[in-house]
Formats: sequence, structure tokens, C-alpha cells
Amino acid sequence: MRRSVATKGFFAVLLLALLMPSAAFAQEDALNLGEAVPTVIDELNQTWVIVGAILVFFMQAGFAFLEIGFSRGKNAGAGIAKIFVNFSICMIVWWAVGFGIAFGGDGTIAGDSGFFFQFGREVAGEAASGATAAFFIFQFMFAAVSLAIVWGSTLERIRFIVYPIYAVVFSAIIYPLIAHWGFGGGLFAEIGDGVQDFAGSSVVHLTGATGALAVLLLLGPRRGKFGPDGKPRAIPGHNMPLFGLGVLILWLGWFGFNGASTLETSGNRFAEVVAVTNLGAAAGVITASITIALLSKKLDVGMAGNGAIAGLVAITAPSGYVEFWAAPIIGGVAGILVVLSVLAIDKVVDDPVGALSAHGVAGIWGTLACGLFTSPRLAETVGVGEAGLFYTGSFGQLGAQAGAVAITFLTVFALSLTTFFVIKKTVGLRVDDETEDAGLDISEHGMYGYPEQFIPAPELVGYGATPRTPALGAVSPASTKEEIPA
Amino acid sequence: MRRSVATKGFFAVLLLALLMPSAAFAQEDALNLGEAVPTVIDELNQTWVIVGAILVFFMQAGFAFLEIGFSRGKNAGAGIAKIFVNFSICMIVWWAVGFGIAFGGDGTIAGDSGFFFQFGREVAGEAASGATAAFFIFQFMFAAVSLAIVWGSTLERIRFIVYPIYAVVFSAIIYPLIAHWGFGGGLFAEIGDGVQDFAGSSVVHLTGATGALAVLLLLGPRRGKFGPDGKPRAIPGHNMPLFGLGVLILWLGWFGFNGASTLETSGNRFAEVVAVTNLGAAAGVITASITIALLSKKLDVGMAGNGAIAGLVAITAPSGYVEFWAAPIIGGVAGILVVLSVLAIDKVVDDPVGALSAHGVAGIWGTLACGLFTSPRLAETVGVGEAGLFYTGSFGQLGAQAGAVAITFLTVFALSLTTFFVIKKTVGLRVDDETEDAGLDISEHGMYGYPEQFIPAPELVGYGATPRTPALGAVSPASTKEEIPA
Amino acid sequence: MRRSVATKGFFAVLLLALLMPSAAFAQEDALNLGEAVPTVIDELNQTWVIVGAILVFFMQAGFAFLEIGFSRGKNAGAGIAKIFVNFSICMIVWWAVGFGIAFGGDGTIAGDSGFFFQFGREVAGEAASGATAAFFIFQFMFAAVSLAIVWGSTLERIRFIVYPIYAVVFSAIIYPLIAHWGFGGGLFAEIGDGVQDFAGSSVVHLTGATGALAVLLLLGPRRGKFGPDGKPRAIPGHNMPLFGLGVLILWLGWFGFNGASTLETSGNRFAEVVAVTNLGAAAGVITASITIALLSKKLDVGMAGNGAIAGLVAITAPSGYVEFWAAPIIGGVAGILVVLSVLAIDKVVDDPVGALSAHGVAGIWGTLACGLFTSPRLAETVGVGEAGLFYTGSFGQLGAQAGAVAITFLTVFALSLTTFFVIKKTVGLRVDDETEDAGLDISEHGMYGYPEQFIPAPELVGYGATPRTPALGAVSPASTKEEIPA
Amino acid sequence: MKKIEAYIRHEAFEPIRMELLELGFPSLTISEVKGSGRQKGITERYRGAELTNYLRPKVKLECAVAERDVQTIVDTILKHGRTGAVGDGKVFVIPVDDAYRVRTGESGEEILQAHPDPATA
Amino acid sequence: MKKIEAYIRHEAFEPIRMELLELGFPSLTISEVKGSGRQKGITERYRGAELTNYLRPKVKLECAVAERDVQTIVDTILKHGRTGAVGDGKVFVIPVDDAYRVRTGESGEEILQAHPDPATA
Amino acid sequence: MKKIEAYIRHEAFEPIRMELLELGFPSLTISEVKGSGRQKGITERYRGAELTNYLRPKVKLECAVAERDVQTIVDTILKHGRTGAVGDGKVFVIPVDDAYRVRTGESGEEILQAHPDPATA
Ligand SMILES: Nc1ncnc2c1ncn2[C@@H]1O[C@H](COP(=O)(O)OP(=O)(O)O)[C@@H](O)[C@H]1O
Ligand SMILES: Nc1ncnc2c1ncn2[C@@H]1O[C@H](COP(=O)(O)OP(=O)(O)O)[C@@H](O)[C@H]1O
Ligand SMILES: Nc1ncnc2c1ncn2[C@@H]1O[C@H](COP(=O)(O)OP(=O)(O)O)[C@@H](O)[C@H]1O
Repeated sequence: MRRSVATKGFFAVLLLALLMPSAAFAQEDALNLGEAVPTVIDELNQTWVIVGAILVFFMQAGFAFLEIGFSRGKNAGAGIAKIFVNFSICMIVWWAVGFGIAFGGDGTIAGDSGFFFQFGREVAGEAASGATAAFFIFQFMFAAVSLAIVWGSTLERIRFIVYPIYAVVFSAIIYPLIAHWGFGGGLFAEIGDGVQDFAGSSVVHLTGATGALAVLLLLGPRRGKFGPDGKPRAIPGHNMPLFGLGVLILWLGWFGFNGASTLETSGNRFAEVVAVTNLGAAAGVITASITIALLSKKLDVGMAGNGAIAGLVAITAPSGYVEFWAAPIIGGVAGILVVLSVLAIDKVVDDPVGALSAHGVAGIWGTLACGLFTSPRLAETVGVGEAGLFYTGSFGQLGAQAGAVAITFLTVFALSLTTFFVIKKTVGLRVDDETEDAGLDISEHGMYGYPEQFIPAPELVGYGATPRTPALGAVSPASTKEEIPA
Repeated sequence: MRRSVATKGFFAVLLLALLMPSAAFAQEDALNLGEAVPTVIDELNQTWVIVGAILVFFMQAGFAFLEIGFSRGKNAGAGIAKIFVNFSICMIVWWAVGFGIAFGGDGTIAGDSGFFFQFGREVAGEAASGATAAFFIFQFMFAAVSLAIVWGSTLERIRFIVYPIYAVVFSAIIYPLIAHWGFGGGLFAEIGDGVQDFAGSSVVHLTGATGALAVLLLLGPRRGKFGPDGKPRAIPGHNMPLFGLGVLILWLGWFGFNGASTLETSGNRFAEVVAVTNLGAAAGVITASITIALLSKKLDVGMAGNGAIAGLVAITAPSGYVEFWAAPIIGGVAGILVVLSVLAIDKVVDDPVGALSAHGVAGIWGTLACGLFTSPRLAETVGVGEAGLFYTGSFGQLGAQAGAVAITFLTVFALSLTTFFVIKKTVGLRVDDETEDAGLDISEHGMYGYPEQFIPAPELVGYGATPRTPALGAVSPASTKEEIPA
Repeated sequence: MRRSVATKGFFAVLLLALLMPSAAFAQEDALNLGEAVPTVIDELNQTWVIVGAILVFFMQAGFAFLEIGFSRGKNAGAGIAKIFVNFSICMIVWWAVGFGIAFGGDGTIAGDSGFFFQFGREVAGEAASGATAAFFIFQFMFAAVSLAIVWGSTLERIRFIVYPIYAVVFSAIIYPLIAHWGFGGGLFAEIGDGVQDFAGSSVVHLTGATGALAVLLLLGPRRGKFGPDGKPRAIPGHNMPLFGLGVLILWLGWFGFNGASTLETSGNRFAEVVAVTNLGAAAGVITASITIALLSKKLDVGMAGNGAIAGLVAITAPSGYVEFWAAPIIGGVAGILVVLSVLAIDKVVDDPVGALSAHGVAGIWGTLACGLFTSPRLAETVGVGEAGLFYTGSFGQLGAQAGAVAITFLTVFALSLTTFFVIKKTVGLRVDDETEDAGLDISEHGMYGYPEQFIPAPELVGYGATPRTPALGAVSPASTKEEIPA
Repeated sequence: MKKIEAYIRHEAFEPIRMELLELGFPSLTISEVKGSGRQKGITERYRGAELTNYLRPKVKLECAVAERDVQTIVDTILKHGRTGAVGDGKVFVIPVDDAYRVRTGESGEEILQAHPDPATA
Repeated sequence: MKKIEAYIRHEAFEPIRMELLELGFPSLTISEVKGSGRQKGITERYRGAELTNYLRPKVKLECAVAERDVQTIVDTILKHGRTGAVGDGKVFVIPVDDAYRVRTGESGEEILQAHPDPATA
Repeated sequence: MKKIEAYIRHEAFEPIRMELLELGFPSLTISEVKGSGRQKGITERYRGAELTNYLRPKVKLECAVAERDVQTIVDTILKHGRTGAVGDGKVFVIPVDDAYRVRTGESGEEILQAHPDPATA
């Protein structure tokens, strides 16, 4: 059936080919094994990569629900619109520009081919094949994850118009640059023996968190976050079950995120990566839960979830480089770090989802952890960098890792701050106070995310009552104070 | 381990076979490569098809939550019962009858073997193998998707009893006929060089939407949908986050829906299909969002989500036939169409989820789009039809596509309208007004989907209070007016 | 790219290797087909097993939402914390101890190697390879499922501290013992020709349900569950849509649970298993729906969902052993059994999710069903046990199955009851009445799962109001009656 | 000054509101309440067990008006609220000593409701 | 005629409702309210930050009765509402000028509550 | 004894509560209500169709006090409730005949509110 032509739909051929697989090959006379075997190996690799890409896609739902759970009910619908639009813009821009810059050649700074990527078009001097389509979409999903990370911290007060503008810049330039350096054979391959960041603790997560920091500094806290005494106050998210759904979906997606970053099934390495990832996440939950329970006498649901995310973020870079024993340590440290970091950051900046901590701090820790824990066996298997401090006693790899962290942070921060600064000075970053009080759902999207919670039942038609069309003029929902005296 | 027999559970064998794969084969003396290679190719194909089937299964959850999000809270539980029961009936009927009609032979009108499909039983003259089990379950998932599409538009007013009746007819006859024509080597393979509908814009989506149209015409709008002046009024769905969850799950499932419609991994075509699918969906979100924002000054969350669905539906037929560049165009047009269509249809018919637009209009557009955009390379690869108007300047393929659309619509409409007409005249299609006002949850399922929203807290036991058994008789919840005077 | 070393990141190599797969192999001069083919077969097997493991992982979300949906809103957040913590502890303990006991050797009672499992370390006398990493994580997911089943019945009243204690015992000893007997070549392989439990109706589900029974007997019903007349009263769960989400996710995961229990793709058997699984589940929904509708005149949403679960649990053991025709019978009987069992058990014990029925009763039925329905063809293919009563007329296999059920139940019950008894006598099993009334969210986790439902809007900051820091001291939320007189 | 408190069906509210608006009584407040009359309980079913609910959702309408307007308001409520079936609800009239408009601090009867044409009221 | 308004604990409502029903006072209305007495605030925790909540959920029970029945109702509420701990709530008695039954349009005291055996009332 | 019923904006409540607390009036009850004044409707949009909402969320504050304290309470509400824009709300004063504390069964004016320093009240 390979390359065979169906003239009467799929099924006739299917029966011929699939019911009698050897017969099908017999048709083509003699199966050229020397060609068929490398082909099937390649196809298996691509199958795994596409499964990974699909899992990583689902992380968009994970981010959406983590963030919606941590929002108030009046901003719940906005979280959905945000994910749809950002993901979609990222896709188009990545296709047009981003992929080419990230992977279209092996220059130190950026690629220069593969724009408007497709078949027949060349990438890095080679005609792109189906294999590259899998790579293209897999890497796109990473870009979309990185972009999603930026927005969690800006919940409940950012103007919608900011999303498309920054999404274009981020997907065309900011992320592709870092991806080129870290994954595409660029800058970071030239630091020492290469920087170790298996699936992107730094390339993906730190990049997103740094973008978040840049916008947070210009955006300011939500109204009511800090009391007149300057002390932070809790603004509880409205839905812990949805938050939990988000975390569990992210966790699920991460098996594709890390596991399929092998890009192949060779040696079943991907199975080890999946196991290591789960050990790291589990340890993150446990240490974060213990830490917050010790500090506040309550096992905070959100912190337990943040512990999972932090463990996952931290194990992302090392997942291809470390042995099982190191994973619970790396994840466990991340779980403690994320709690302390959330508590510390909460005093200064209003980060409603803890992205600076879970993706930023844990991302840095995870990247550095390679410099400590990478095993000689795996450094050699992957072929990047050398073993970590605990094996070699040398600070070499740790230094390379620190260098990559610093470069990533500074680059992303500078580019993002500039972009957001321009946005702030032109269209504006933040909704006005009235809109913030009313909620983004009704103000920016025209309807509450949970209409029945906010609109009195008799107004929600369907009781059989059929009131006449209003005689009085209608005003914009944003002007919540404009009423006429009784 | 291939065919080997475990006598002491899995593990002992597993160790022998998997820890030393070559040893395992050595056992069987010499691995017959000429047999092993086609077998592993076949198994890889089936693995991908089963992964696809599992992804398409999850689309049931997608439909459920899209529809629940768009319902009022008093009808939220009913959406769950509906999905369970329809999916289950479809499975049993597909197994008993539907699969045989759709794929049990290559007659022009219908298949005639493979009923109560299983191993040992012949399908189309061949003994069914494991490969066909994958095909059987994959194609079933498509039938179930098509059936799910029918019901979204009937939300909040249809009688539950309608579901099982129509589900049987649809799964046994209506869908299998269309599937036989479009996928099974029947009628549509004989129109021109064959009709191009890679994964079912028409076969699956238009079929479902046509069934929805038939029932809608007989069912009528929800109470309160149209004012005394005949103008449509908004009946907002109660939960935009759940709606968003539904859309994201559908999007996820679509990677299996389109991607695994290659039915094999040959040439890594499936990866291209996945990428093309995502480009179409992304463009649908963007154009739908812009269109509704221009028309109403608000970025409606539901419309952005409908844009995603429309983009996905439209790219479904062309996903195996078009190059990357065409995908954003096809999806983008669908995004505009769906918004205009929802606004237009809303004036006449009450379609609470926009299925007529998102699956019907976009399905037609997607099917026709093949006639415009199919590339010569891919028409040849798939082996169905010829290249589209933009490559050939010929209207040939476009005509074939239009023919298939017309035949599909007319057939499904006639069969469905007849079925629903009979149901209406016998058991009845619609709940009475009181039930509709009270909500389907309490009336048909005995309990609200969100009991705490509707029942006062003191009645929800567990406060330690233990009231005696009621002395007064109980009445049916449907009779909301039957009370005794004070 | 197989084993090749990347010096400049992934992409350069990727292009070389993947764009020209045969070229890549050409590099290594001549591809050793005799080695490459068994390797790719092995890698395909492991890919499928890892896909299965990932699907089974997601069942954690399924359990979480099934249980949250069946809880009252005041206990919704606790369900999330519970899943996070139990799953994580299970992972660490399974890695350290459980896997070794279950699969680290083929002694009759327990394994004795493979603790702190990882590469380089030997398992059962063999150096562990990547293949075993897939097996390790796949089997872990089963342990985590079994543990999750224990807790559903304890909703809304158990102390959080009970989770970690029992989770350690369960993951280290209880489940690993049963898994060793049923899956690891231990005890059950020695009963007759071996006990047939393909994916664990008994090993996983009955084990979990038995743990649930043990804790329920010591824990007692929720306050208000039984009236002063001893009659059970309904305590409706707060969210049927979330319940439905849970069921659909479980159903999804089950395709991995059963399907990947083939542990390989050989002969495409996994596709048959997936199809059989779906037939069983569908039949469970249908019969449970009809049964409850006949008994109570209403199609209870929860019962329809329990029917799905029961069908899935029952088909789990036979899924690899029975032909298609048997699946709807096995699932259908389970659907009837689960409804009758829930109604009967509800009179005596307070099992808010019906786990005793859906996992216990249906698990027993499924295990016994092998003794009735196993086909000769499949008994031989799997290589365990013999055909069932309906083929052979012999009660032999049925007896073996019954023996395994009895041994499983008694072992798990004894060990669990002892553990929970010790917990009850030391830290205590149950929260006090005030905490139960207030809900676990606020009492044990410091915040409601849905804060906006319980806290008046003006207290939820963000209205621009910035009240001063409270002058009055704060009390613990658990003491809901401690107020100062006006 | 009097305050009218009415417990009515949800579907009655919209017609009442619209007629009151036309009559010059736009100012009112509603809330969701649950009421019991001598109605029977409603038996709901959940997983086979029963739950009897004796309280039904109603809308409580509150409206402070000048003494001379009480009858107009009551009549409007009675007119639209009536289905003739048990559960239509009750209307109570309660004395009010004083009234203030928060926006201006004004007090007294004139702040209560704005008649469209005070002369005809 | 009087209207009794009581702010009580959730768990007190059901016994009160049942005794009132037996005494012949089935008609009443409840709503969910949040109350503050001189109680302390409740400190809740969320992601390490604190939120102090000064208002506690209560049930507000409203019940219009004839003057002669007021004491019976109040006594019933007091009897079942009492736990002895702070937060048990308050009962207020408010004058009612007039009462109407929507279903029939009747007015006056006789529409208020239906005693099981009016003779003994 | 009087009962003060105020319909106010959500954001006004917290400052009012805090000042009342300081003045010795910790006891009050609030509920969520929807009110209409002569305000315009708010047009919301959903999937292209429109929905006009004439009712706006308000907080209803209820507080029973001794006659001599009425003005203090009203003034506090007016002070913090005022934004000057339409929709600030209304305050009504309603007579109360009797009051009981559920916890103790005591009745009369002294149960109403606990002044921090009764001498100065
Ligand atoms: N005496 C009362 N006090 C408070 N609320 C009442 C009273 N009588 C009736 N209600 C309210 O009115 C609603 C309908 O009253 P009901 O007596 O059942 O109707 P009808 O007047 O038609 O007999 C009740 O659910 C309750 O909310
Ligand atoms: N004067 C009042 N006005 C309005 N509501 C009150 C008043 N006093 C008490 N309440 C209501 O009663 C509830 C309990 O009152 P509280 O004073 O705390 O109890 P206790 O009477 O036992 O001291 C409060 O939460 C509030 O809802
Ligand atoms: N006469 C009234 N009876 C009951 N509620 C009223 C009355 N007048 C005003 N309200 C309540 O007060 C709120 C604000 O009143 P409104 O008249 O719009 O403000 P303003 O006094 O600034 O003109 C309304 O939404 C309504 O809840």
C-alpha cells in the first residue's frame, strides 16, 4: 500500500493491503528491505513526534484552565478567548516567519530559510520532507507554550489588544531567536561543549516567564491586591477544580513535551525521559505541599499544583540528561523553591498564577541542575555538553548553563520590555478601573463567562415571558455608573 | 515475543523478549525479514490509526462541553446523559449493522457483509484481521462524531426518547450509506475521478448538520428565543469556560480525525495533514474573531470558538489534498462564513450552538474547497480525483465536489426528516412548556446538574439536621405549579 | 541519527538524518538489518506502551472529576489536592519499593530486586533497558489507578493525613503483592493454567474497591446520609458536568489501560482489545440507563456514568481473552449489576461514588466472566489459562478465576483494614463534625474551592475598596461557632 | 410611605416591571428567595435515593412608594402575577418611616419614585 | 398582622420549618444572607496570602402572620435556633399594614397562614 | 426600634461596615439583590444577538437599631455610599415592634447593638 493509488476510495485498497500485508508488498514484486527498514524507522520516529506534538497542543487547555481557575468569575470567559487568539496568531506567524528564524539554517544568531514553510520549499538547503512537517508542528507547539506562559501573570487587567501585538513579535522574533540558540544549533551550541536544555526549561519556560516579568513591571497589580499599608492581600481564584484540571492537563502534555523531545524512538530513550519527568513532578508536589503546610498550617491546593508545575519545569532541561535518582531531587528542590518564591514575589509584584516562580525560578533551577546532575552516559548519548559537577567535580557545564540562562533572560527581557513599552505608550496596556471592576468578560467580550451568576434570572429569557423591545436607549456595559435618577 | 506464549504472566516473557530483543528473535532461529518488515509496517500503521481513534473518541467530550457551555444551567446534566447514551447506542448498532453497510463490500450503494463484525467473520470476502479491527473502531468514531453533531442544535427542548430512536436509524442506515459512498468505495468514487473528502467535511460534518436541520425544522425554537416582534433574542449559555474546554478537546481530537485518515504512516503524510489542519483552525479563529469584533465591537468568546470549529471542519476534506499555503485561506474563509451564517440563521431558526453554520456551511465550503485548491501532487498521492481549479483551470473536480454535497444533503435530509416526522407523530419530539421552563435536568433526569444552584442549602442534607420522612405525598417535579394553598 | 552524536543542537543532525533517512543509514555504511528490524519492532512496542501509560495517567483526572462532581461544592478543592498528593506519593514509593516487589523477580509471593529502579541497576537478573522503563511507568500508572479507586468512597469526611500514610503502605506492599501475583508471574500463574486477568479487573479494580470497603467500615457515613429512621437520603453531588468529564476521561484512558496491556503491537491484537473494550463500555451504559429508568422513572445521569465505568471494569479482565460477541454481554450484565448494587449498598454503607459497585462488584464479575467467555483462540494467543465454560463446558477456568478473586479480596481487605485501624487509633480517620459541616476545602485547605460561592462579594477584594488591616484577632476557620456577642 | 414586598413567580416579574415602568415606578429591587406555602414537596431523585424539596424558588420584589401609590402597585402585581395556580405568592404592605437618596442625601417621600407625569399621578 | 424576620443558622431551619408546618404555619420564605455580629473575622488562606472574612452565611426567614400567632412563631424559632453559641441570630417583629394573595386577589389577615384546625388556633 | 434597609453599591459596603464597627454597630446583615432605578438598560451581546439587562447588582444592608441610633447609621451609609452618580441607592427606615436574641431568648432594645462605650452612645 505504500505509495499505492486508490481508485475507489480507501477501503478496497485497505482490504488488499492491510488484510494481507505481505501480499501487498508482494505486488510491488520484491520489498526492498534496505529501503523499507530505514523508512519505517523514520516513520516510527515521526509518529512519536506527532503524538508528542498533539500532547503539547493540549497544554494550551492546561494553561487556560490553570489561569481561569485562578481568576475571579467575572474574568473567566476572557481566558478562553485569550488562548484561542494567541495560539492561532502564533501558528500563522510561526509558519510565516518564526520557524525559518529558529530552524532554517545553522547560523549562530538566526536561521534564514524556511519561511512560509511547506513542501517543495527548501529548509536549510534541503528539500523539506514529511519528517520535517512533524518537526515543524512539534516545535510550533513549544513556541505556543512559551507564549501562553507570558500571559498568566497578566490576568484580570490587561487589554485584549495587547495580545495580538505582542504575540506577533514573540512568535516572529523573540522565541525563534532563543529556540535557534538553544535547539537550532545556534549560539548555545557554541558555549563550551554546548548548553544542555533537553526540552526547554530555559528556552521555553524561562523565556515565557521573562516576558511575563517585563509586562508585569509595566502593568502593575490588580486593584485591591495591595492594601493601603502596602501588604499583599489574597484575591482568590474562583474555581479550584478548573485549576486542577489545568494542572493535570499540563502534566499530561508534559509527557509529550519532554518525552518526544528525543525526536525519535531510538534505544527507547523516550521511555526513560517519561519516567524521569514523572519522578520530578511527583517530588515537586510533595515538597511544595509540605512546605506550604509547614508555613501556613494548611495544604493550599494552588501551591500543591504549582509544585507539580515547578517540578515539571525543572525536570524539563535535565530530563534527557539525568539518571532516575536525580529526578526526585531536582523536582523536590523546585517544589520548595516555588513556594518560597511565590510568597516572596507576592510582596512586590502581582502574579496571580505564580508563573514567575513556577516557570522562571524553576526554569533557571532546572537549567542549572544539568550542570550538577548530568550523567556521563547521557551527555554522551545526547551528544551535547559534558557531565555535571557531581560526576566530574568540574564547574564547566554549570558555567555554560548559567551563561545560557543569563543570555536568555537578558535578551527576552530587553526585547519584551521594549515591545510592551511601545504598546503602553500607544494603545495602552491596561483596562480602566471601571472595566477592571466590572470584569473583562462583560467589558471586552460583551457577555459574562457565567451569565447566570451575574444576570438576574428574569432577564435571562426563556421563562415564556416575552417583554417588548426596550424603548429606552442602551448604553455600553463598561459605563457601570451611567444611570438615570429615579 | 511475537506469537510467543507466556506461561507465567507477562513479565517473565517480557524480560526475555524485551530486554534482549535480538535474543528473542534468535530464539525463533532466524527472523524472516521478508515477513517481519511488512508486519511491522502494518503494525505501525495500525498503531497510528488506533491513536487516531482514541483522539476522535475524546471529541465526544468536546461536543458534550461545547454544548453544555452553550446551555443554561438547568440543562447541564442532560448534556452528559445525552452523550453517554448516543455514543453507546451508536457503538452497538455500528457493530451490528452500520459497519457492514459502510465498508462490507464495494457495491455502489451499500456493503452487504461484515455485520456483527468480528474475527473469524469475513468482510468483503476477506477474513478480517487485526488491521481491520483498527479500521472498524476508527470508522466507528467518525459515525459517533456525525451523530453528536445532530444534537447540539436541539439543546434544551428535545425529549430524551428521541435520541435512542434516531440514533439507531442514523447509525444503522443514514451515516453508513454516506460513509459507504464517500469512504467505502461506493457512489462518490464513481463521480468523475472520485470525490475528494479526505476526512469527512461532507461525509461526517455535513451529514450531521443536515440531520440537525431536519430536526430543527420540526422542533421549533426554545421558548423566549423570538420576541413577539419576531426578533431573535440572546439566550446566553451558562458557562464559557466549559464551552472553551469543549472546543479545545475537539481541536485536539481533530488531529486524530484528519491526521489518522491517512490510515497509515507512509511517507509521513500524516504529519503534513496535522500541520495543515492546525493552520486551517488557526485561521478560522482569527477571521471569525475579527469579523465579530468588527460587527459588534466585542470579541465574542463563542464566535471565536465557532471560528475554530469552522476552520477545522472546512480543512477536513482538503487536509490530505492541499499544500500549506491553501490551509489558512480555507480556514480563514470558513471563519468569516461561520460568523455571517450564525447571524443570518439566528434570525430564522434557533440553533443554540451554531452547528448548522460550523458543521454545515463550513462543511460545504471545505468540500468545495478541494475543487479549488487540491494540488496535483496530492491528488496523485491519495489517488482520488484531480487537481483543483486554481491549478488546472478546470471546473471538473469542483463539479464532482458539488455533486457529492448535493447528494449528501438530499439523502440525509430526506431520511432524517422522515424519521423525525414519524417520531413527532408518535412519541413526540419536544418536551412540554413546563418541562422546558423547569429544565431538562430536573424533569427528565430527576436532579439538577448543579443541585446547589437550585435547591436551598437547608434541603441539601448534611448539616446534621435529620428531618423526619415527609408526611405529605410527593408530586412529580415536572408539575411545577401543583401546590396546595396556604 | 540512531546513536549519532549531535554537536550543534538537534536540527543540523535532524536534517541530515531525517530528510534523507536512507542517506543517514548509508553513513553507517551498511544497515545491519538483522539488528535493525528487531530493534524497530521493540521500539514500536514501547511507543505503544508509553502512549498507553500516558492515557492511563490521564485517568487520574478522570477519578478527580468523577469524585468532585459527586461531592458537594464545599469539598470540591479537596479532590484536587487529594489526587495530586496520592499520585505523587505513589510514584515515589513505587519507584523505591513497589516495582521491585511486583516485578523484580518471579518468586511466588514477591519480587526481590529492582528497588529504586533505574538504568544500570538489574531487574530480575537482567540489566534494565529502555524497554523496561516503559514497562515500569506503565505499571506504575496501574498502581496509581488502584490507589485512586480507594479514595472515592471516602469523600467529604476523611482526614487528609490518612492519604499519605495509606498511600505509602498501598504503593509499597498491598498493590505490588497483588500485581506480582496477577501480572508478575507470581501466585496466580500457579493456579490451574494461570488466572486470566488481562488488564486488571481484579488486580487493579477489585484491589482498589476492597481497600475502599475496609476504610468505609471504619469511617462511617457522612453526616445526614441516614435519617433517624435509618433510611438513606440523597446527598446530591454538586456538578454533573464535571462528573461527566471524569467519566469521559476515564473511558479515554481505558483504551490505554486495556489496549496497551498487550505490551506490544504484535498481530495488531491491541486494536481488537480496544474495540472489545468500547463494546463493553457501551453496553454498560445502555443497560444501566434502562435499569435505573425502569426502577425510578428517571434516567439518572450518575447511574448512566456508573454503567460506563462498570462496563469498562468488567471488560478489563476479559478484553484480551474474548471475542467481540461476548463484550456487549459482559458489559451489559455489569451495567445492570452496578445499578442494583448501588441501590443495595446505599442502604448500608455510604459510598458517594459507587466505587464498591462499579469497581468491586463489576471487577469480580469481569474476572469471573473470563471463566465463562474466554475463547480457545485467545487463551492460546495470550498463553494463559484455558477457554471458558461456554466453550469447554468445564468449570476449570472459572474456578481459577474465583480463587484469584477470593485471594485478592482477602489479602487486600486484611492488610487494608489493619492499616486503617492503626490510623484510626493513632492520628484518626475522620474530621470532626464541625469541619465536615464547614467542608474540607475551607477547613483543611484554607480556602473554598469556589470562593465566590461562599464568601460575600464585598470581602473578595478588588472592588477598589481597600479596607484597613483588621484590628481584631483572627480565629481558625474550623471553629465556625466562635463569635463574639453583639 | 409604604414598602411593598411581593413574593412572586419568576415569569411574572418581567411584565410587572414593564408595566410599573410605564406607570412611572421604575425603582424597585428584587432578590432570589425560596418559599414554602402549603404546597407539597417535590421529590427529586439522585442515584436511586430520594430527596424531598419543600421550598420553591420565587422572586421577592421590594418597592417603596408613597401611600397614594400603593394600590396602583399592588394591582399591577396582582394582575400580572396571577396564574390561578397555587404558588402565585403573596403581597405585603409595610410601613416606612423615612427614606433617603444616597446620591444626594435628600430625604422624604419625593425621592421614592419618579412619575412620568407627576400631575396625573 | 406582623412579619417576623429571623436571621438564623442554616442547620436550624429544617427543624423550625417542620414544627411550624405542624403548628399550621406552612407559609414562609427564606433567603441566603451574610451577617455580621460582633464576631471575630475568619482568616482564610490562599496561596500563602490571607483574606479575612467578617461575614458569615445565615438564613433569613420571613413569615407574615396574624398578631395572635406571633408569639408561637417566635417561640418555635427560639427553641430550635438556639445552640447557645454566639452567632445564633436575632428575630425581629415588624408591623404589616396589608396582605394580598396573588392567586385570588383576596386580602386581609385570613390569607396569611392556614391553621390545620382554625378552631383551636 | 427601627430597621434600616439600604440598597447600596458593592464597593460602598466595606467602608460602611468598618465605620459602623468602630461606632459600635457591628451587627448587620447583607444580601445580594438586583435593583432597578430609572437607569438605562445595559445591552449585552452574545453570539451576535443582544440581551438587555435592566437590573443592576446591589447590596442590601439590613440593620436593626434603637431609635436614637438611626441617624448615626443613616449618616454613615450616606457618607460612604455616595459617589454622586446615579445608582448610589436608597435608604429606608422601617418600624420594628420587637426583637429577640436567639442565643439567649432575651428580647427588647438592649439586644440590638453593642456600643463600644454605651455611656457615650
Ligand atoms: N405568610 C407568608 N409569609 C412569608 N412568605 C409567604 C407567606 N405566604 C406565602 N409566602 C410566599 O409566597 C409563596 C407562594 O405562596 P403560596 O401560599 O404557596 O401560594 P398561594 O397564595 O397561591 O396559596 C411561598 O412560596 C412563599 O415564598
Ligand atoms: N441588629 C441586627 N440587625 C441585622 N441583623 C442582625 C442584627 N443582629 C444580628 N443580626 C444577624 O444575626 C446574626 C447573628 O448575630 P450575632 O449577634 O452574631 O449573634 P448573637 O445574637 O448570638 O450574639 C448576624 O450574623 C446577623 O446576620
Ligand atoms: N423605591 C425603591 N424601592 C426599592 N428599591 C429602590 C427604590 N429606589 C431605589 N431602589 C434601589 O436602589 C438602587 C439605586 O437606585 P437609583 O434610583 O437608580 O439611584 P439614585 O437614587 O441615585 O437615583 C436601585 O437599583 C434599587 O435597587
